[in-house]
Amino acid sequence: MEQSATYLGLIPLFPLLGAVVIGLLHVFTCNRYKLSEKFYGLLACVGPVLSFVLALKVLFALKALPPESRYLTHNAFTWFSVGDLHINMGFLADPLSCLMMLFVTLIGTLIHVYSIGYMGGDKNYGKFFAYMNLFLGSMLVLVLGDGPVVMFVGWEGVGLCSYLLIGYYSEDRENVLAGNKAFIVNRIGDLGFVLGLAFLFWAIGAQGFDYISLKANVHMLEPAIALTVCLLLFVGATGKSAQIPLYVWLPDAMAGPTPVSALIHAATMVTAGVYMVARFSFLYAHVELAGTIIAWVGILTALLAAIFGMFQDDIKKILAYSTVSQLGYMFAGVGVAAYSAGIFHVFTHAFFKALLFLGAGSVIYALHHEQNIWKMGGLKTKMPKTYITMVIGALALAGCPPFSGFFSKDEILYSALATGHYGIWLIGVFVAGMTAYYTFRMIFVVFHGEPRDHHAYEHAQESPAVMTVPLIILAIGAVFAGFLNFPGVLTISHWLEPSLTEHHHSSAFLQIIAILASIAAFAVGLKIAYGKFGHGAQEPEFKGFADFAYHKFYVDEFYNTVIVQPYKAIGTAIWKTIEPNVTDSPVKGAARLYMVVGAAFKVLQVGYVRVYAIYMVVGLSLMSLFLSQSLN
Amino acid sequence: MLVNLLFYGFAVLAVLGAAGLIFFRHPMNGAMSFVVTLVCLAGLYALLSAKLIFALQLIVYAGAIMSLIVFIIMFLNIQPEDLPREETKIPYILGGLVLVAPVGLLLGKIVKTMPNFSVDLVGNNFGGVKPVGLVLFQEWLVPFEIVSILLLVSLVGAVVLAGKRGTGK
Amino acid sequence: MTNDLMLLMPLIIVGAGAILLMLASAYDKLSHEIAAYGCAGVFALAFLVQLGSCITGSTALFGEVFKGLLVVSNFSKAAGLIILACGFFTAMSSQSYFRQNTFCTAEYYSLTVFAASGMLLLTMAHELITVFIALEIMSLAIYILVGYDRRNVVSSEALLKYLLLGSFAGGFLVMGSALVYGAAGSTKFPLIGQYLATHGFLQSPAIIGGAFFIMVAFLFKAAAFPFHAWVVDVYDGASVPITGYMATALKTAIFAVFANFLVLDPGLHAGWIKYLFYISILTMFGGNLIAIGQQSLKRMLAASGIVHSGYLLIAVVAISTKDFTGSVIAFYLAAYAASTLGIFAALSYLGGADEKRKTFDDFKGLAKARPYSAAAISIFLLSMAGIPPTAGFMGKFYIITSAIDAGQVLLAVLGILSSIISMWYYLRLIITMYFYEPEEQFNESSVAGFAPVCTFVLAVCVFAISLYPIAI
Amino acid sequence: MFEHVLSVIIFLPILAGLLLLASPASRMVARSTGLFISLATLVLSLDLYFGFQSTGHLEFVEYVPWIKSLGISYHLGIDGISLFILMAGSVLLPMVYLVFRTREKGYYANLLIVQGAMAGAVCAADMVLFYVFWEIMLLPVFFMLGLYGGPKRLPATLKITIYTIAGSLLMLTALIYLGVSYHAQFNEWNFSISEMARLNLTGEVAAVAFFGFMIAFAIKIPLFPFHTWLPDAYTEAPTSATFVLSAIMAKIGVYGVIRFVVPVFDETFARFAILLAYSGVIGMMYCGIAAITQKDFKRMLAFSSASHMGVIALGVFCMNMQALTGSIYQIVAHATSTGVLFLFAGILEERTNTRTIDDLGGIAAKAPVFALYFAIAMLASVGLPGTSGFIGEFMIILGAIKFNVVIGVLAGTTLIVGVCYMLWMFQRVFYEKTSTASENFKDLTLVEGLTFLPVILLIIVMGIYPHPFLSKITPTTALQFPQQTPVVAQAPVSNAQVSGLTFEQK
Amino acid sequence: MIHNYLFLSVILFCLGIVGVISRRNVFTVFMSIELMLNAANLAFIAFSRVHESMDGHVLAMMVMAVAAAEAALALAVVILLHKHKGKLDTNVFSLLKG
Repeated sequence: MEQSATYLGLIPLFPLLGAVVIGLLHVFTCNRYKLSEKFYGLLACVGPVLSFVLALKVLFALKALPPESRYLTHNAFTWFSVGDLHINMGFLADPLSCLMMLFVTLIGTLIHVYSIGYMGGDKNYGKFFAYMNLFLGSMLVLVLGDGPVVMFVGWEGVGLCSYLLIGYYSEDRENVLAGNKAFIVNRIGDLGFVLGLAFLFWAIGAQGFDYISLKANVHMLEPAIALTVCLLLFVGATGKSAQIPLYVWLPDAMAGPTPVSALIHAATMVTAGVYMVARFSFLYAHVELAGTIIAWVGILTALLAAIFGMFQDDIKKILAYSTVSQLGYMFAGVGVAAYSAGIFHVFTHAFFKALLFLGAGSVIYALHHEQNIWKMGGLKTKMPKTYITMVIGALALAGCPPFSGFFSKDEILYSALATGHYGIWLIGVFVAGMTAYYTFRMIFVVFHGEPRDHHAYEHAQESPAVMTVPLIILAIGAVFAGFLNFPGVLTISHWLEPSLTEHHHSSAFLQIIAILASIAAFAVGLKIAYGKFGHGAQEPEFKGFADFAYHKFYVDEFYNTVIVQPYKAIGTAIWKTIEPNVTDSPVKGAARLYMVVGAAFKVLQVGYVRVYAIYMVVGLSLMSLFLSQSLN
Repeated sequence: MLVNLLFYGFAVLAVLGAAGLIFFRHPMNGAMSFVVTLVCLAGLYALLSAKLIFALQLIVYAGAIMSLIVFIIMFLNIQPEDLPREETKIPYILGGLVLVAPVGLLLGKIVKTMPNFSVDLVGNNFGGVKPVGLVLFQEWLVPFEIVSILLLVSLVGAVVLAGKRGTGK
Repeated sequence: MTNDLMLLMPLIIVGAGAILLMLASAYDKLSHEIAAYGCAGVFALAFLVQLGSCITGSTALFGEVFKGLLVVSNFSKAAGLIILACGFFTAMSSQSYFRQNTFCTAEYYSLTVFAASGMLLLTMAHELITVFIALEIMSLAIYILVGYDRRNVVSSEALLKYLLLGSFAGGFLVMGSALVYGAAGSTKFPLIGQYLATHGFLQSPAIIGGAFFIMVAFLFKAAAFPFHAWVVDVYDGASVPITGYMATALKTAIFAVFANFLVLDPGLHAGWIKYLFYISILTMFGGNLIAIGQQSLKRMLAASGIVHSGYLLIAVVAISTKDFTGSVIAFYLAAYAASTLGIFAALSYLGGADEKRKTFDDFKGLAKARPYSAAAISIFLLSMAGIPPTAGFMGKFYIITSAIDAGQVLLAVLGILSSIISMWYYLRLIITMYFYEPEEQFNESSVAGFAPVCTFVLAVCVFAISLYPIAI
Repeated sequence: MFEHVLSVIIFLPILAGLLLLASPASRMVARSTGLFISLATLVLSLDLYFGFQSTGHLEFVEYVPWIKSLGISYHLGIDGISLFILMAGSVLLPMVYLVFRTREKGYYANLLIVQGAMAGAVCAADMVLFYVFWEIMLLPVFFMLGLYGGPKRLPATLKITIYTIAGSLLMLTALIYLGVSYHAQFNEWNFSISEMARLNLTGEVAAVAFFGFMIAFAIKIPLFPFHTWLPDAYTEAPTSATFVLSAIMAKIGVYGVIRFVVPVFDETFARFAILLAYSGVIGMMYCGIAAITQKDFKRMLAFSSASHMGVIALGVFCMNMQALTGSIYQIVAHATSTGVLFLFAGILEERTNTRTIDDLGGIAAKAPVFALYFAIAMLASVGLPGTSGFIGEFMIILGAIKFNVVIGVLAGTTLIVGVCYMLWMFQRVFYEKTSTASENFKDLTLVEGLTFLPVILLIIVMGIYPHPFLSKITPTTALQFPQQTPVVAQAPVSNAQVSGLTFEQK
Repeated sequence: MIHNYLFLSVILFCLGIVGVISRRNVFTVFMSIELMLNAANLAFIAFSRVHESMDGHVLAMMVMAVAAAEAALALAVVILLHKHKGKLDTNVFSLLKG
């Protein structure tokens, strides 16, 4: 049986319309006269709020349905249909997408509100909100799409928005370059995604290329193709969700405005990869190998990012690396087939990471766009609301019980342990400690100790309510989101069951071990951090390994010299050297030969009548030679 | 027998005359030796019992045409220094012979393939004026007529090219 | 009988007209303008009569009258039409030409007509000596026309070269006919055909040799490869209208008689295909390579004329001896004649006094000064290059089609290659005319005359011929 | 919908152009005439579009015998493939008259002629007729390039002209060969394209003829080794000539492949398809990589256009329905995106008097509307979902994977290659600090804005709701591959496909 | 023996050709061409003797007529050239070349 719900289509439509309206308004007015910021702000918030409301409607509609058939679909129109390829612009709401949709719209709304304050006085105010709305719309398309191709639309759409927003301050080249980097790296991932789709289609796509049909036909898939498809799709995920080896764009992406970092590069877009893997759980569940690879990639990313995070001095970079690291956790989770755990971490992470970013944003706002933590300090008295909320966020991130992060991270580590991936578990625990360390390093340096830059300190003040209120709401989320999966209470994993293919392990003993290990890791990390930075510390100069880590193992430089520069060099070589001298040489050679032979023949026309007669006789006698051969 | 003797005599003279035409430096000498060739050819025509042609050869060729040529040569009274200095004449002639050899061989081959029989004088008036005239005016009227056009053209040509002319109106 | 007379009427008109003009030119009062009109009139009249007889479509062998020495076939009629048209346009463009070149007397036009009469005879002749005499009539007239500018040493030189080599080739023709006569006992095409039918071509060496020498003569006149060297110089030395006349009418006549001779026996044709194959290839490429380096327009056109002879030889190779219509050859000749005459007509009024504009560079920026003339010239060039929708394209199309149809795929491909090569020097003129700034104003407004009219009429013809290919 | 609408669409512009050339009309007159005529053509072809029944066979057929003895006829008709190329021409060309003012009479006249000729080439259902229009197409370009082109125009002109004519003459031979072999096999002369499919051609001569066609089209498209005329020509040509070349004429090359090569030389084609596909892919990467370091944005667009054409051609060579449909769709998409980008480049050049990327910058701030339009066109050309560029590219990649995995993967890289140079160019031209050259850059005027609006909207509509367009194409493409069932969503996947795929895996 | 006549005509013909291609004197060249024609004539007469038909004679007459006509023209040309250059050297006249 099938449930159709027309309003599904509206959920992404509202923000998209908002984007169009705002965008056009901005484009056509910006150079003549400015519309008021309030107007833009309100207009911008309409879309997200409406979508959120509809998302709640979907939630209740789903709850009304029996678990085994708990999904809603809406088939807007036939998108394109060629031969066997038949693709609808269709939307599917099941528990998974409903959950994603809920927090995406919720956090989206909050961040829109926050931006109204944060972006105050920016000259391209309208443009910003147009992009934000566009992003939200594309994200919702990604989440709601009823098939991989529709998902890909959102997938690329959010990529575009992140490009536009990273390069939002387009005057200086660095930002735009960061945007290019993000988009191109994402494109590399998308290549994998598209190829994966292609293989999937030719294998089992002919009966309909949406999740439901695919799920029905997945058994027809040969193992070889299944593995190929899984890995290719995961390549897509690594691009979007900043995993090894394609994580490099995310730290640079911090060039964008802070709300953008919070919404796109922490809470929502970067988790799309995890969502995708969970979406294809019916596929991944059958391919052990793929899962293991994903898990290892994830956990190694977590480790690497944590190492980098420990040595950053830009507040947003620290958070960026922590995001990468957390994403690593999520992939470790889905990798070990604990999809609900992964999604749960996505969910909680969305709250506390958005919270942290917005907090950081408010700090930066207060210090007039100062981002270096070694220029901050002692702000806790100046901006208490920010301080408290950020500490909550930090605790959640560091995985301190009973904050949300603890539950979700523990769930992942536990499933790793339960499925026998001990290595992953160990690294996970270790990284948890590091997480605690760099998180509180940041907190201590920024808020405790003595102010380092007094001038900035003087002018620093608490941000306006329009910015702090979202902080508070998110803080509440960060505290309590974890209980949504508390054994006994209605659990998210239980809620997600209809749309995921997984089986739960229950071993109280392992559970205990996991919990203890995480708590211990947290405690150790916090302790070290407090010891080093608790009472204020001066900016350390790094040496040895630290310096190496401070420079992020020179990965960017490596990519630059190994890929980017050669690529450009080849480009130059082609049109400067190869094109004229190799590819075109036959043509040129022909032309030259032509002229030379022409000149040669000109010489034969000597102009002596006797010579012409001789030509004739030569021809004559040659022919008569042949003839006398042919005679008798 | 006499016929053969005559033939060989004429043939050798004709070839010699032709050779002389090619070799002599001054056109006058060449013309003279060419006349020899023409006369010999007339004799050969006679041996082939072509009476009318024999006469025509002597009158038209050896008579009219050659005297015209000789007259022009005299008229232009060419001094030896006007003549081209052909130091490379001999090599050219030899090279020419080599070059022409294949043509000659081809023709020779062709001739060999033809039926061969002795030619003795045909008694009845073969090749006489009357029969040839009959053939000419019965069978070959068209060429005869158009030859007149040809002569007309050459007449005009001679006038136009060599004659006096005021510049065009 | 009267009908047969009608068929000969064009020839008679031309001959009579020639003689009349000759006589009339004796009077000093007769200005050459009037002679030009007279000449054009003769051609026009003959053309119309020929057209009429074409429409009636009757043919005659003149068995009893001329003993089959002259035969009027549809092919000969078509060729005759082309020749007469060429004559007409030549006369008209000469009329403009001689407004800025002063060596004309009335005989010029009578000789033009004489040449035409020779050509007409050539198209009808079915007997070797008649062919020889007709050829000589044509050639002698043309010799004189080539050297008509007596004060101009260059044209005298051209005359010398053409005369010497021409009569040299004539010698071969005579020797060839002698051999054929020796074998077949007659020089009439039908009788030769009978002889070959009974004995077979390859079994009669004398005919092989004779045909060989005869073809050498024809190939010489048609400017095929080893015998082509004279063309460029002679065309260069001759005056513009005569060059056009030679390039078109003479070529038409020669190819007509060539085809007539070759088709008299399938064995004969088949025997020569092998040689004609190579000759046509060499002709096309040799002509192209000569044309590339030329600076003078006339020389370039002369060389391109060689190339077109190559294409025509392809057609000759591809003609089918049974049910021979010669339509392909005729059509190509018509197309080629239209465009070539067009260019020479244009040159004869753009050339300036004493042909002061010779080279490509002299025509820089013509399009700016005389846009319509430039457009017409470009049309002719494109037609020669074989770009649709011009007549040249259709002609080339038919030739390639017939070649492939006759199984000569390689020949067709090579023909196409050579026309690729030829593209450059045609385009070069267009580029010079259009893409450069004019260095002078081409303002010989005094010499309008009829040449411009001819140019545009021919430009129209170029399209008309292609759009209604009645020939096939 | 009256009789002979195709003839009118073809000959109205041609005659108008010739009249303009012959008449001493002023610039203004010429421009307005051109605008009027092209708009009239647009109306007619819209009429045509909506009257199109999408039967998959030729429609609006006109048949007049031309040369009976050879079975050559004046035979017109359009099907799903030709319809879209025709429409692209009719829709896009009017813009040129609106956008570029300061040009001479001959410029507009040539534009008209080329428009008509292209329409003719697309509509022709007889090989000879096709060839005639195919050649006529070139002449106006030749004159526009030579007369109104940039400083280094002459070599470029010669190169493109001789290159193209060489190709098409080879095609002529091949085409005649087809006609003759038809005569040989069915003992009657016929040159109509549809009939040629009945021929069964084998052996080396067939292969030669195949390459005769293929080279001609490869030069026009241009495929990889034959593209060397393109950068110079596109760069030196006046903008609208470049536009015509890239937006429509190149497509006619692809059209030729679909129309002649695929149906007629089926097995020969199958033999060489892999080779051709590689040349398409290599061309895509080669030109795409060459584009990235271009200093001159027009030249960069030229390379990018070549790169896209590689992909489009690839779609044809993959010999399955998705790829073919994709490339036909991509033809239109590319015409609307890259073609329009060329026009924008022309506007940039007109207003800043420079084509050097580094001299520009910060235009987005100066001219938001222009930037928006440009961005949309650019995103379409990099194949962003939601724009017209995505659909075709996606289907081509899909088909390529089916055809051959390696080629499929390489074809996928177009996603990356394209984005690299485009974003970099966009950054340097539109973002960053405002440079002196773009200091006083005027935004699009209202007229220009409205002129481009339809196309920009078309880009988006074709990306979001392509079904109506595709449904006109698919019947024809389905006929090209009878073994594949046309639009049926639930067609069971044959094991052959899957096993074939796994085979390619090993 | 008829062959001898034919061989003789062949030899004369070839000598004519040699004369044409090896000499630069205009007169000599002309007379060589005449020689070729005469060789052809000899062949005609011989063949007509073979066939016992008099067509050959007529043909020979025609050839003579043509030869005469050519000669007339040729001499006119010679005079013309002599007016120009005062030379009889064919190589003098090589302005047209290339």
